[in-house]
Amino acid sequence: MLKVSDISAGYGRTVILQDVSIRVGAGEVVTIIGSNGAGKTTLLRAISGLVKPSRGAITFNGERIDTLAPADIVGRGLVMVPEARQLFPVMTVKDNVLMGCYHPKAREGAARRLEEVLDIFPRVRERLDQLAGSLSGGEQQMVAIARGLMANPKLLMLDEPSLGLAPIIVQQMFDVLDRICRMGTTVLLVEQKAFHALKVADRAYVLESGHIAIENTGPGLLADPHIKTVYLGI
Amino acid sequence: MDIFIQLVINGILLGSMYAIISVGLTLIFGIVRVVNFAHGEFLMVGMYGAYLLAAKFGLHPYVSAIPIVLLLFALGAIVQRFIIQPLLSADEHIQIFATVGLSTALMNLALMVFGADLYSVPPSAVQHSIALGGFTLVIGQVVMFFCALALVAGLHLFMQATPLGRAIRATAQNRNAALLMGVRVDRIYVIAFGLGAACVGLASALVMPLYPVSPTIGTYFVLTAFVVVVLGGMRSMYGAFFGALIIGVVDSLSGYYIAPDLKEVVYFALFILILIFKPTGLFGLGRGTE
Amino acid sequence: MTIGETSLPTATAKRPSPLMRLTHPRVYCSLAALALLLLIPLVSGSPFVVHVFVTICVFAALSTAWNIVGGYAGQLSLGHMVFYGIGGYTTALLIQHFSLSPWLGMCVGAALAALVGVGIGYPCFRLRGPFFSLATIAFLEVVRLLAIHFNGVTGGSAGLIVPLKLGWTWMIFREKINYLYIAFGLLLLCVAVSYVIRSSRLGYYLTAVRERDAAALAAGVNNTNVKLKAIAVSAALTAMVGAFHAMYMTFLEPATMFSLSTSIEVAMFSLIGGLGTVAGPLLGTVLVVPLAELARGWLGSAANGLHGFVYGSVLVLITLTLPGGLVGTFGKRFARLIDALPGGGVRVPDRAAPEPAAITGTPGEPVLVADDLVKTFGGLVATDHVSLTLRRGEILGVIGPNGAGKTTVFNQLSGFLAPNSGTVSIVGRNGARATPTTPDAFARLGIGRTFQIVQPFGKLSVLENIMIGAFLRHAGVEDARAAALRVARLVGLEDVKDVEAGTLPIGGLKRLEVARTLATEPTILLLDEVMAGQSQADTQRMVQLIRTIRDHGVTVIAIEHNMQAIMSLSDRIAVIDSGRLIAEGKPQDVVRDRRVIEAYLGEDFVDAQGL
Amino acid sequence: MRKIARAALAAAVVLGASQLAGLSPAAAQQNIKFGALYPFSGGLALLGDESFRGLEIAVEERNAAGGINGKPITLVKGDAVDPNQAVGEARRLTSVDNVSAIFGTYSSSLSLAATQVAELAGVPYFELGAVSDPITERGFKYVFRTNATAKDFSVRMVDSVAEAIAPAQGKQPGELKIGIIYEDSLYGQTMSGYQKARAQEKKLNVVETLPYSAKSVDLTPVILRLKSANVDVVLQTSYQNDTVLFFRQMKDQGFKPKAVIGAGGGYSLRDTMQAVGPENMEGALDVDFTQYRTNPKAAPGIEQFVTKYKAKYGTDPRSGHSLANYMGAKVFFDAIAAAKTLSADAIRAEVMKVDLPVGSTATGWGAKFSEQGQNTRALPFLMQWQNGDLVTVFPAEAAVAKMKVGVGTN
Repeated sequence: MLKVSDISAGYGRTVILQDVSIRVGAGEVVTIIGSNGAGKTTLLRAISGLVKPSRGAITFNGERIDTLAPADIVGRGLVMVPEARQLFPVMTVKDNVLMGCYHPKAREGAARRLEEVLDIFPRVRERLDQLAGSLSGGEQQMVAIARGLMANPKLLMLDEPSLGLAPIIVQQMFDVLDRICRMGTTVLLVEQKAFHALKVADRAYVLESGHIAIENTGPGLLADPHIKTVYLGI
Repeated sequence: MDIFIQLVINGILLGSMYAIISVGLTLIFGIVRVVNFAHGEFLMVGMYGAYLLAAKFGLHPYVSAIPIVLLLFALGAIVQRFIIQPLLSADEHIQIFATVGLSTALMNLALMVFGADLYSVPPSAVQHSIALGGFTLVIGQVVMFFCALALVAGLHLFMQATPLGRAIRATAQNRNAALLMGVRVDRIYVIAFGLGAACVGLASALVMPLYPVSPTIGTYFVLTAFVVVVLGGMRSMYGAFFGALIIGVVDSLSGYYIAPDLKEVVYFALFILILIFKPTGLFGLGRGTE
Repeated sequence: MTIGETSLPTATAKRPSPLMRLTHPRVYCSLAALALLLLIPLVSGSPFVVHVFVTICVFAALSTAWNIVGGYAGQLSLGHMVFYGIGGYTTALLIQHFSLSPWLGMCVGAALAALVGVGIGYPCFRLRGPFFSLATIAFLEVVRLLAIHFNGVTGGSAGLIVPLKLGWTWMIFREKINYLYIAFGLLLLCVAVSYVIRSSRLGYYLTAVRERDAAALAAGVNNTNVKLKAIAVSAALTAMVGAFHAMYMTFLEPATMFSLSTSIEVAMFSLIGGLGTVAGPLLGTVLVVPLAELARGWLGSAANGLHGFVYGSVLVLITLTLPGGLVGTFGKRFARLIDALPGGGVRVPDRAAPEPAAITGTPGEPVLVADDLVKTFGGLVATDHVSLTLRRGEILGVIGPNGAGKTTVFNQLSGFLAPNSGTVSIVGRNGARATPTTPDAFARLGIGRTFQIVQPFGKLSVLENIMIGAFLRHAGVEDARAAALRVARLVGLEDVKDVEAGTLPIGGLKRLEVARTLATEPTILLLDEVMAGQSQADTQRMVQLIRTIRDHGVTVIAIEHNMQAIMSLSDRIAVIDSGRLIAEGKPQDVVRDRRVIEAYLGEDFVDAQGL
Repeated sequence: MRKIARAALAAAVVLGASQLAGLSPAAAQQNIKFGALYPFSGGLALLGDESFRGLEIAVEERNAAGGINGKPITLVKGDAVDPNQAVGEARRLTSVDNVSAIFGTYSSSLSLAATQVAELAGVPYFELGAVSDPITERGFKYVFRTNATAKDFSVRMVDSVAEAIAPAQGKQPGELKIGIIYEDSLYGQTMSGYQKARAQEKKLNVVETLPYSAKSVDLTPVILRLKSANVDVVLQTSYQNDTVLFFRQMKDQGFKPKAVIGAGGGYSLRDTMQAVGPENMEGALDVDFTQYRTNPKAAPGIEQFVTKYKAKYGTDPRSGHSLANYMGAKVFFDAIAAAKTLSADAIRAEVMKVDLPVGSTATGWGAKFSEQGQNTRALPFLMQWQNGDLVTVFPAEAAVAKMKVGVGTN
């Protein structure tokens, strides 16, 4: 479904990613884990068109997308839930969620989808009229994911959804993610909390200093002692 | 006491004129994050437009408001697309120079085309005043007051209830996230700049029956508009609206009670104090409450 | 480079005398070009040409003075004529009331303007970009309106007429060429001051403050202070020019002395020539003023407003096509041409770096004590009762998952954030305990910090970046350069020392971050993820480097995600999660701590791998 | 746009060429070159240009009649927006173009700056329109002025209150409450200063003195101050914008003084009357340079001037500035012709000999110059807007109508 082939990308002359290749099949849940500064976020930004790769190609359902504008990529059904939630702080929760279906292609059936999404996130439903900036971190993350789902994604990309959340909230969040994955949405998840991420993943990549170090199935990687080295240096 | 009330009424009516101009300036700053030093010249362009339509086709400025608003929208959009857009990632001072240059160019262009003469439209009923309980109100200014209210209400509805309005607010609050929602941010900027200029277009059609137009007319209004925008918290159109009314009243009262030639000093001093001590504006609306 | 190194050991290579610098083509070419401003009118003998050149000199001087604030410090003042007016009015009033010579009035005006400049700058420097500009416009308008209103003092709009007393004492001449001498002298003064500032510590600091507030603070720069110095100097120079120009026109009125459009024009000359360069404002003026004069002669009467229209359009076009101005765009190419002339390219021999002050004190004594720090943002508790003690000579690693609040703690340890409650006390270089409050005060006491998101001064060279740090302990440019060079060698940036910092790859930028901090000769070094983005080999070098630094007596505290590196490097590890200090101890103990593993990998991981 | 640019370019080339041609000695011998220094651009451009037209007509007339001693006059324009430019243009005219004299300037601050240059260069400077008194009070040898000064204007305004308005109202001059309002730039401040002094001298009752910025968009505070002080007579010194604003807002606020006297400026312009509406401007008094509805018997040649003006520019004169410049230029041309040479001292000697009685020129003024170079026989007239026309009502010889009482529709 999504194929990233040998891309290099960075900011200005600073190269962050080097020859990275990943693929995500339809219906799959793929996880990318790696330490800070490894280039995970840059990879997602490159896929969603915010950073133009200097080399390589990205195709989605067989179509080259690395030359498209971000809006067109969203239009193809490739939607990203950005790191640190990035809500619109002085808009209501409802307006935030509705921004998800701003793209004309996502407006069809938006009302029905809104109900579905709010069923997944009852807390969001309760807070619809509050300003998004006034929510707690966990609630904000729920809103961010709800907003992403409103775009009717064929592939949903999540960038560190657990960032800055209390452990108990992290657990809830991954429960919800698990549900979403089981509903058949294709998911590309970037996480630092390796265990949670690997548990929901079909396949996983480990990104280290801008290149893919390991590729394995989720459970396979979970058992790989190399992760401990990466994470704990032992 | 009667005088005081009359002064306050005058101030509010005067303020509603500043409001329409300032709301436009606020839209541009709040969304595109560019201070448009050429805003006064947009007003001038609109007024000359209204004058020409009156002179050539005998249109009352209120009628020409529609073509003028469209014209100014186009002007704003063009300026954004071809001057501001290429400079968005440049230093702030480069943007300041660009709009200052644009202001100088437009002002002198008008001088070339129209000369320094003052032009006014033929007198009409809106210049008359009505008496209301012992106080006098100029019809044209009352119209302006209601237009200002309608403008703010209309923009409010547009911003709150339409997808495009939501997208504009979203862009103003978080450009990156808006991009990820499929918003074409560049296009939003063009629209926002156009809208800001269109507000000035409305203002120019309303101002035309009351003030004659000359190439330097913009400079009469623009510094006041900056004061209003800062007072209102820079990004809030509601703040700009109330800030304009306050400046109108301050203008009116200080002109009477202090000295007519010091009223600018009063509100410039107010401006400096607000910038220094309360940069979020009088109402603390300084964060993205567009 | 080789010249520098080979001549070092001989040590007989004297510092070049100021006179010797005259043989450098950049110097003699500039002087020759400047002299043309005097020679052309002298040769022509036409009073009109003299007037044009007086105007050029006046505006070039104004623009050069403006550039010290607008260019070097990046504070775009659009109300600079306020100082010009103060200079002019002070001089004229002193003549009128006390029969004081304008030369004296010029000095009084300059002093007054400097005071007013500080008075305007102090509250306004906190304003960003366009709002600073607007505030300066407002100040200009207020002063102009007051000058009109209090006509008893200033003569109001009717203006002041300077009595026509001829002679050098009164600065009024029948021979117009004398005006040119004075105008040229003022221009030389402005250019000289501008040049001296540019090539002194103040100039470097101004650039640093303009480009990166935070990084300048971390290098111990008192941001407000340097900007105030800049505006005081700029205001004083502007006032002197204003005083002269008033004498030249013999007539002062508020509309011209406090003119907004002239303020804009002066700024525009700098922009066209090149903001923040020594030659830019001069070049811009020399180019535009004669053009404008010609345009007025030819076009002004043909079509009203045409020259103003051309003016404005040129301004827009310059911003769109040459945002760096003439010097910024063509300067380097031109400089190379100049350097190819005889006498060019001779390098000043490197001088020996001054020894850094030795760090004294007992190893193991507490040098930094953070006591019960609490920091909240809105409802979020970012730092939750964290206490830390740093002992002299140790390396303390700080780890924790993303978003745990490590950098927030660092910001409190270096003065960038004030904790809601709790204190940070440090032992300064002199051994006394202190609790500073501002980042630059922390830096001066010996705290050096790097930023997780690198903060290079992109337009300066690598060496100049390091010099910004070195200036903290070495006020002289040559000393700072030498000290910076030593640090560059140590950190491994010597090969790229003349490269523009903005073009370095991320690894290089991280090392530059360390180098700049090291150059401040800290006793305590706070490193925030300096290994991120480094190659394996670079990481090894960095580990070595940190060890070397520690061996010089520096105490190190490092946030790091590269676990292998931090584990092997640290004497002690502190773990932060969700704003709390959850573990502290020897590396091998910490990584076995269940809470730590949970924090990193999730609690289930512990069970899954049976840890 | 492109058309304009091309036209401008063409004009530039032609002008440039003519300037170069002007430098050749052969051409210099045949023509007499005079500088015409006015604000042709910027905010003062309207009346600057109007003033220049008067000079231009005088030159054409003179050239048609054979020029000065057989040599035609050419004008070299100088455009100055601010004093620094005025200095520059005066330098250029005196040194590059080597003009024999400069005519100007409409604006006082420009004149003050430019005359300094001309004086030091020893080139005669003929001021035809700027009113600031100090221009001819600095002891300059070669600066001459035909028009009345600010002081003359102010005296006429204040005296009109005592001599014309009070009798018409059937009151003693001291009974009338006077309000002095003025825009706060050079023009207004100077005039109001003299008005205050004269009113004190005449023991008139000034109850309000209010300056305001000419860029004001709201004068109601001023009007309400006048209204609450029950002002009977308003003396206003204003430009056009603020005159329009004052009349409109005076009506809005229901302020009805017994008389309003303006000091030229915005009061004399037809545009002002049209913007305000003739019925609202009805009865407004105006002290200014001679305007066109003046008894031709008192101002011989005024009708011919209007005819020439219309023929050349296709419109009615926009204000009396052109006439004043026309008259002044003619006086000086005669003096220069009489001097035979173009030396400044010879010209000065001839100017000092000029002796024209009042009522012998197109403005109705006479001409007799003081040692300082000021024309002592320039009289500002009192005019009034009646039925959309500005008619002269005082002095009696020049009057074409009787003064009406009251302002506006009341």
